[in-house]
Amino acid sequence: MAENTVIQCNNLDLTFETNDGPVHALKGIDLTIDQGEFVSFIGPSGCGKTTLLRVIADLEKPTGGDIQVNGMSPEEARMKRAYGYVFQAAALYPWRTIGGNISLPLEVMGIPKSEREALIKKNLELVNLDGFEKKFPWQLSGGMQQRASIARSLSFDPDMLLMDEPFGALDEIVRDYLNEQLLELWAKTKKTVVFVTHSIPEAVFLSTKIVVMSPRPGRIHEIIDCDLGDNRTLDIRETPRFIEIAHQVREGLKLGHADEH
Amino acid sequence: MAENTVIQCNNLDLTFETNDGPVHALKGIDLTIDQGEFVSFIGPSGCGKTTLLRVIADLEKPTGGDIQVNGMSPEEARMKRAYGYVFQAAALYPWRTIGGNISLPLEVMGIPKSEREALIKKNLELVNLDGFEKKFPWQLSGGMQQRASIARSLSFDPDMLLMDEPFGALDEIVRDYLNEQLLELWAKTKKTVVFVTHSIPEAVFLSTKIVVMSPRPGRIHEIIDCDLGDNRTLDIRETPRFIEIAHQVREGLKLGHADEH
Amino acid sequence: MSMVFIVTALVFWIVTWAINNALAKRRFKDRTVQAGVDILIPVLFGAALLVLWEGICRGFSVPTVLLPPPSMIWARITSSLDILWADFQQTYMKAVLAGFVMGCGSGFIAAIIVDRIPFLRKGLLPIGNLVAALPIVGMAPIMVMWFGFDWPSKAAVVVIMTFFPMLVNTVAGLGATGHIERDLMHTYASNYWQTLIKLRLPAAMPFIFNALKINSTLALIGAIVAEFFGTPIVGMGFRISTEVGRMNVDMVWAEIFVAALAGSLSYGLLALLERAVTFWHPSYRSK
Amino acid sequence: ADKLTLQLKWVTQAQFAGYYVAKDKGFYEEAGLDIEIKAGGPDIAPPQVIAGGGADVIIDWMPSALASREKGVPLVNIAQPFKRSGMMLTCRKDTGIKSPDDFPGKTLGVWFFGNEYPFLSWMSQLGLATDGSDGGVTVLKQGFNVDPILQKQADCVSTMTYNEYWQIIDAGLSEDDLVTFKYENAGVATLEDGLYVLEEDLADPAMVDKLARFVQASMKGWRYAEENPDEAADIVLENDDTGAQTEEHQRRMMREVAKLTAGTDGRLSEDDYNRTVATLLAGGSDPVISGPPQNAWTSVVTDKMM
Amino acid sequence: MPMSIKREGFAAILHDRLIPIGTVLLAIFALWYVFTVVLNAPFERDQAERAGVEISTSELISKTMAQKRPILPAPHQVAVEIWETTVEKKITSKRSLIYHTWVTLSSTLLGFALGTGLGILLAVGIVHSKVLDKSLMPWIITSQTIPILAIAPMVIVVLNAIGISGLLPKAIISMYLSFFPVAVGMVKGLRSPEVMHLDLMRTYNANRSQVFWKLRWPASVPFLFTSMKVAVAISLVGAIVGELPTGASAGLGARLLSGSYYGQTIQIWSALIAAAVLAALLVMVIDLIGRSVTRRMGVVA
Ligand SMILES: Nc1ncnc2c1ncn2[C@@H]1O[C@H](COP(=O)(O)OP(=O)(O)OP(=O)(O)O)[C@@H](O)[C@H]1O
Ligand SMILES: Nc1ncnc2c1ncn2[C@@H]1O[C@H](COP(=O)(O)OP(=O)(O)OP(=O)(O)O)[C@@H](O)[C@H]1O
Ligand SMILES: Cc1ncc(C[n+]2csc(CCO)c2C)c(N)n1
Ligand SMILES: [Mg+2]
Ligand SMILES: [Mg+2]
Repeated sequence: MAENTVIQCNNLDLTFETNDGPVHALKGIDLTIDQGEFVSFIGPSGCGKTTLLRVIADLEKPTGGDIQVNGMSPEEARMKRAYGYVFQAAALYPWRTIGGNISLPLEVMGIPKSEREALIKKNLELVNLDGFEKKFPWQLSGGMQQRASIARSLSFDPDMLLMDEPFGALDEIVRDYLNEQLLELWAKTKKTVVFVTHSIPEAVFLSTKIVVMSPRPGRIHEIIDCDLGDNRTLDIRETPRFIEIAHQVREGLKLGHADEH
Repeated sequence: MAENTVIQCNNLDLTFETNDGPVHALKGIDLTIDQGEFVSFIGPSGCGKTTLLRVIADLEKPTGGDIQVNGMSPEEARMKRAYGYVFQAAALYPWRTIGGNISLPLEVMGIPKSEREALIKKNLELVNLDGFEKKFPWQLSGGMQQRASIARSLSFDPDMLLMDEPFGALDEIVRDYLNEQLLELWAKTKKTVVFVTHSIPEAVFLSTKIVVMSPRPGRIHEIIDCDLGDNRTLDIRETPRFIEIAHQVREGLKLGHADEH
Repeated sequence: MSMVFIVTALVFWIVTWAINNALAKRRFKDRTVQAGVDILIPVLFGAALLVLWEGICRGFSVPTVLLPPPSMIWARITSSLDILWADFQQTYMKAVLAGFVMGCGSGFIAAIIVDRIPFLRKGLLPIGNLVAALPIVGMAPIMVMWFGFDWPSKAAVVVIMTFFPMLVNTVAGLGATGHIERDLMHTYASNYWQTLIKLRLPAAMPFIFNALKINSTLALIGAIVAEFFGTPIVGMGFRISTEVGRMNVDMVWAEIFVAALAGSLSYGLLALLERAVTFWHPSYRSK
Repeated sequence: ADKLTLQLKWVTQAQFAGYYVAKDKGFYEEAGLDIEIKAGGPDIAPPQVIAGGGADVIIDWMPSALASREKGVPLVNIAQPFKRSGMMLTCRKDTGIKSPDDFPGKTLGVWFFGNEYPFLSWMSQLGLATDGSDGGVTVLKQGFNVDPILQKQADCVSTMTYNEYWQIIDAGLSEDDLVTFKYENAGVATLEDGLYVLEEDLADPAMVDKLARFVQASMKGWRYAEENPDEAADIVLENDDTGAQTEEHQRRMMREVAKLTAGTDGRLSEDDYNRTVATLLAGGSDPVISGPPQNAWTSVVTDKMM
Repeated sequence: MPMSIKREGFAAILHDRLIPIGTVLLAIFALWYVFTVVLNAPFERDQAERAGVEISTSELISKTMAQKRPILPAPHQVAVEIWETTVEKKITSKRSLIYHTWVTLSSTLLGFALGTGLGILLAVGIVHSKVLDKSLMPWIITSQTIPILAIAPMVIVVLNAIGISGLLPKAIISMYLSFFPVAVGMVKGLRSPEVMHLDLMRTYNANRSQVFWKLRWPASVPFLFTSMKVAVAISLVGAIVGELPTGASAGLGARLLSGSYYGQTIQIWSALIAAAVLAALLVMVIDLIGRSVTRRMGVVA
C-alpha cells in the first residue's frame, strides 16, 4: 500500500440477507483512493454507491474481501474520527440551532466549550452562513441546510469527507453554486473527498476520478480519469473536453445498464 | 384571442397571505400557449412554477390580472375536465391497484364500468404497462409508478396535460427513458403539454417553448423558443444547437437569480 | 309553563349555533382576535349545552336526585368550597400527583432499561402492550388491601395505570429516530449515552408527551375509582360515592366539575409544556 | 297478575330470603302478583332508583330513608319485616378495647353510602368527634369486606350479626379474639330493612291493595324461611347471578336473619319508630334529620292485610 | 415460497417472540411466588403466634401458598380456580367463568360498536364542518376528564329511570369511553390524505361524497384499526366497571366485586386474569381483522 493511499479495497463483497432472499449489493470491488483526490461514484439507482460509501465509513460490514482506511480497519478509522460524513438529506437535528448542530460532533468528541465556539464560527464562515448561528434548521432554505450539514462534517477537521448525494434534493442553480463552493473548499483544504452522485455533469465537474458502477450485483464498471485541471469554473461545462468526458461517462452508464440483462 | 390559443394569461398576479405577511408568488405574468405546444416552465426553487401551473388548473385563484383556458375561466375548464394533471410524486392511491388508480377519474366522472375497462387497458398499453393492471403501486418501480400516473391523467382523454416535475424523483437513466416516451406520446396524440422542471437538459430536450422564470416575486424572465424540430432522440443533447439553447437557458436563469438582489 | 324552559333553551342553542357558524367561517387578520374567537367558539358551545341541560331539568321537572340542573350544582360548588378543596388535596395533590410522578418516572426508567437490553424489549414489550390495555382498575381492591386505606393505595393504582402507557410510548419514541440521524452519531463514534441524550431522547419527546397527556386523565380516574374500595373519609371518590347514597347528587356533580376542571387544566398545561419542549416538531413550527 | 318491582338494598343473599322464598314458592302468584326482584349493590342507592321510577317498592334502612325524605324523595314506610337491628361494631381484643370508652384515638371502619347514620348518631351521643379532630375517633370508609380488621388497618369494623361477623370468623379469627358492640345493646338501634314506597302511590287505592297483598305474601315468605332455613338459603343461592355465594355462609346467615325477623307480622311498631327518630335527632350539632318527620310511615297497607 | 418462509418465519418467531416473552413470563411467575410468600407470611406468623406454636420456614412457605383467603394467591391456586370454573363447570352455570366472561363480552362488544360508530360520526362531522371542528374538539377532550367510571352506578340508575336497562346501560358506559380514541384517530385519519391527493380529486371536479368515499375513507382505514384496538380494550374496562355497582348481577365486574365482598382473593385474581385474556384476545382479533383488511387494500404490512 502506497504511502499516500487513503482507501484501499480488494475484491470487496457485500450481500444483504433480506426476507426474500439475499441481495448482492457489492461484488468484487477493487479500488484505491489517494490522499487529496476527489473521487465520485456514479451509477443507476440501486447499484450500490451508498453501500460502498457506508462500507468505507464502517456503517456497513463487508461480507467478503478486505478494505483499509488510512491503513487500518474502517472501524478503527471511525473510532479515530477519520472522516466527516454528509448525508443526502441535511439530517440536521430540528431541536438544535444551526450553531448547536455544528457543535454536536464537537460535544460528542469532548471538545471544551470555549474551543467549540471558535470552531462553530469558523466553519459557519467557511460555508457562508455567518449570522445564522441562532436560527433553527427549518428556518433555512434547503441549500442553506445542506451547507450547514457540510459545516457540521467539517467542524472537527477530518482528513476525509464522505458525501452521499449531498445536493440531490436541490435545484440546479443552488446546486451549481454549492458545487463551486465545494470545489473551492477542496482546493483550499486538500482533503480527500469521496462523493456519490447520479448527475453526470456534477461528477465530471467536480472529480479527479469518476467511478462508474453498474447494478445487480453492484460492480465497478469503469474508472474514468477526469483531467480537467484545477481552477475549474462552471463555464468549463461547455468545453469539448468536458462534453467528451460526460459522453464517456454516459456511455459507461448505458453499458453498465445493459450488463444487467 | 387566436383560434388555437389554449391558455392566455394577462398581467396575472398572485399573492399568498401567510402568518408572517404576504408572499408575492406571481407578478405580471403574460403568457400565451397554443394548441399542441409543449411548454416548459423552468426556474429556481420557489419562483412560482408550481403556482402558475396550479392557477391554470384552477387549484389556486389569481389575485390579479386574468387568465383564460380554452376561452373560458379556469374553473369552467376544470368543471369540463379540460386537463389531466400529473404531480411530482406519482400520487397513486396505495389501496388501489394500478388498474384501480387509472379507473379513479373515470369513476368520478361517472363513466360506466364496461367502458372503464377498455379505457384502462388502452391507457396501460399507451405507457407500456400492460400486464400490471392487478399490481399495487408499491410493487412497481418509481419509473413505472410515474408512467401509471401519466396513464391515469390520460385515461379520460383530456386535451391538455399539466405536469409538475413528474420525473423529479427518478434517476437519470430512467428519466431519459421516460422523456423519450413522453415525447413519443406527445407526437402521437398532439395534446398540449405544460411541463414544470428544474432540469435544463430536460426542458431543452422536450419543449417547443421554454419559459424561464425568476423569483421574488415570481416573474417570467424570458421565453425561449426551442427549435430542435420533431423526432428528437437522446443523442440530440450533444449537438451544438442543443448546447447553445441550454447555455441560453442557463444564462437566463443566472440573470433571473441576479435580479433578486 | 314548563315548555317555556325547553323552548328558551332550544332558542338559545340555535342562536349560539348561528353565531358560532358565522364566527368559524371568518378568518380574522389580527392574531389575538383570532385566538380569542377560537376560545369563544367552544365556550359558547359549552354554554349552549349548559342552558339546554338547565332547560331540560326544569322543563321536564327531572327529580334532582337523578340529575340536578347546573344552577343548583353551581350553588353547591360555591357553598362547599372548603370540602371540595379538602377532597381535591387528598385525591389530586396527594394520590394523583405522587402516583403520576412515580408511574411516569418508573415507566420512563424502565423504558430506558428495556431499550438497552434487546432481549427485554422483545420479551417485555408485547406484555407491556397487553397490560397497557388491561382493565387495571380491577387492581384497585387489591391495592387497597396491600397499601392500606389512605392515599398510598390510590397512588399505587395510579402508578400501575400510568406505568405501561409511559413504557410503551417511550420505547416507541426511542425507536423513532431515523436511520440517518443514528448513522450520523455512529460516524462520530458516539457512545450509547451520548446518542441517547443528544439524539434519541429529544426525538422521543413527542411520544413521551403523548403518554403524559394520556396519563393525566387516566391518573385522576384511577385515583377516584380506587377510593370506592376504602378510604379515609375525605377525597373526591369518597365524596362521590357517599353523597350519592345521601341523595346529595348536586354535591356529586360538584366533585365531577372539580375533576373535569382539574383534568382539563392538567391536560392543557401538559399541552403547553409540550409545545414549549417540542417547538421544533413540524406540527408546532411557525415559519 | 299485578306487576310490582322490588329494589333490594344489597346483593342477593339470605338477608332478603323472605322475598325470594315468596317468589319461588309461588306466594306472590297466589296473591295475584308478579314481582320482579332487583338485586342491589354497593353503589346502588334504592331511593334514587325509586325516584327515577326504576322500582315500586324499595328496601332501605330507616335513617337513610328519612334523610332521603328530607332531600325531596317522599319515602313512606309501609311495613317493617325486620324487628331488630343486626348492626354491630366488632373490634380486635388485642387493641385493648373493652368498652366504648376506649374508642377515642382508635380507627373504626364504617359503611357510608347512607349507611353511616346509625354510627354517626351513636358517636355523637358518646360525644366523640368523627372528623379526625383530637379526642375523637378516626373513621375509615370501609370497603365491601372485612379486610381492614384482618389486616389491622382498623381496630374495629362495622359488621352485621348475620354476615360480616362470620366472615371475620371464617378468615381465621376466633370469637375469643374479638369484642363486639351491638347497636341494640347500646340503645342506639335504628330500624333496618323496611319496605318503602313513594307517598303519591299511596293515594291510589288499587296500589294500596296491591301493596297489601305484596307485604302479606312477603311475610308468608319470611315465615317459611324462618321455619325452613336451609331450603330458604338454597333458594337464595339459586337466585344469585354471581355464583359467588357459598351454601355454608348463606345457611348460617339465614339462621341469624331469622332472629331479627322473628315475632313480627310486618307491622311497624310506633315505639320502634319513635326510638329511631329520637336516636337520629339526638345527633348533637349535626343530626341526621333536621326535625321530626311528618307522615314518614303509614299503616294503611298493613291494615289492609288479612 | 410460502413453505420456505414459514420455516424461516417460525425460527424468527421462536427467537424474537417465544423465547424472550417466555422468559419474561417465567420471571414474572417467579416474582409472583416470592411476593406470595412475603405478603402472606405475616398472617401465618400471626396465626401461629396466637395458637402459641413455632412454625418452621418450610412449613410457613407451604402454608402461604395454600391459604383460603390469601392477600396474594399463588399462581397455581389461581390456575386451579380458573380450571375449576371453566372446564369443570357447565358454560351455562352461574359459577362458570366462561358464562361471566360472555356476559361482559356482550356488553363490551355492543359498547364498542356504538362507540366506534359515534367516534366515526363525530370525526366525519369535525372534518367536514369548521364549526363542529372548533366547538366540539375541546369538549371531546374534557368529556374524558369526567370520571365516568366513578359515576357509573349513578349513570346506570339514571338510564334505568328513562327506560334503558339490561345490556344497554353498561354498553353506554363502554361507548362513552371508547368513542374518544376512535374520534381522535379518525379525525387524524380522515385528514391524512396529502394535499396532492386532495388536489387530484379537485382536478377531476369530484364532489364531497366522492372525495370522502374514494379518498378520505380508504386513507383513514389504518388509523381506524389502530384506534379500534385502543377502543376495544377500553370498552372492556367500561363494561367491567359498569358491572361493579350491581354487585349481584353477572359478569366479570360482578365477579371482581363479589370476590372483593367476600374476601375471595383467588376469585378476584381469576376474574382479573380472565379479563386480561379477554382483552388480549379482543385486541388480537381487531389486529388480525385490521391486517387482513389493509392487506386486501394492498397496503404492505
Ligand atoms: N439495509 C439493506 N438491506 C437490504 N438490502 C439493502 C440494504 N441497503 C441497500 N440494499 C440494497 O442494496 C442495493 C444497493 O443499494 P444502495 O443504497 O447502495 O444503492 P445506491 O446506488 O445508493 O442507489 P440510489 O442511487 O437509489 O441511492 C439495492 O438493491 C438495495 O435495495
Ligand atoms: N399555499 C401557499 N401559501 C403560502 N405561500 C405559498 C403557498 N404555496 C406556495 N407559496 C410560496 O410561493 C412561492 C412560489 O412557490 P411555488 O411552489 O410555486 O414554487 P416552485 O417554483 O414550484 O418551487 P419548487 O421548484 O421548489 O417546486 C414560494 O415562495 C412559496 O413559499
Ligand atoms: C359499601 C358498603 N355498604 C354497606 C355494607 C354493609 N352491608 C351489608 S348488607 C347491608 C344492607 C343492610 O340491609 C349493608 C349496609 C357494605 N359491606 N359495604
Ligand atoms: Mg444511495
Ligand atoms: Mg414546485
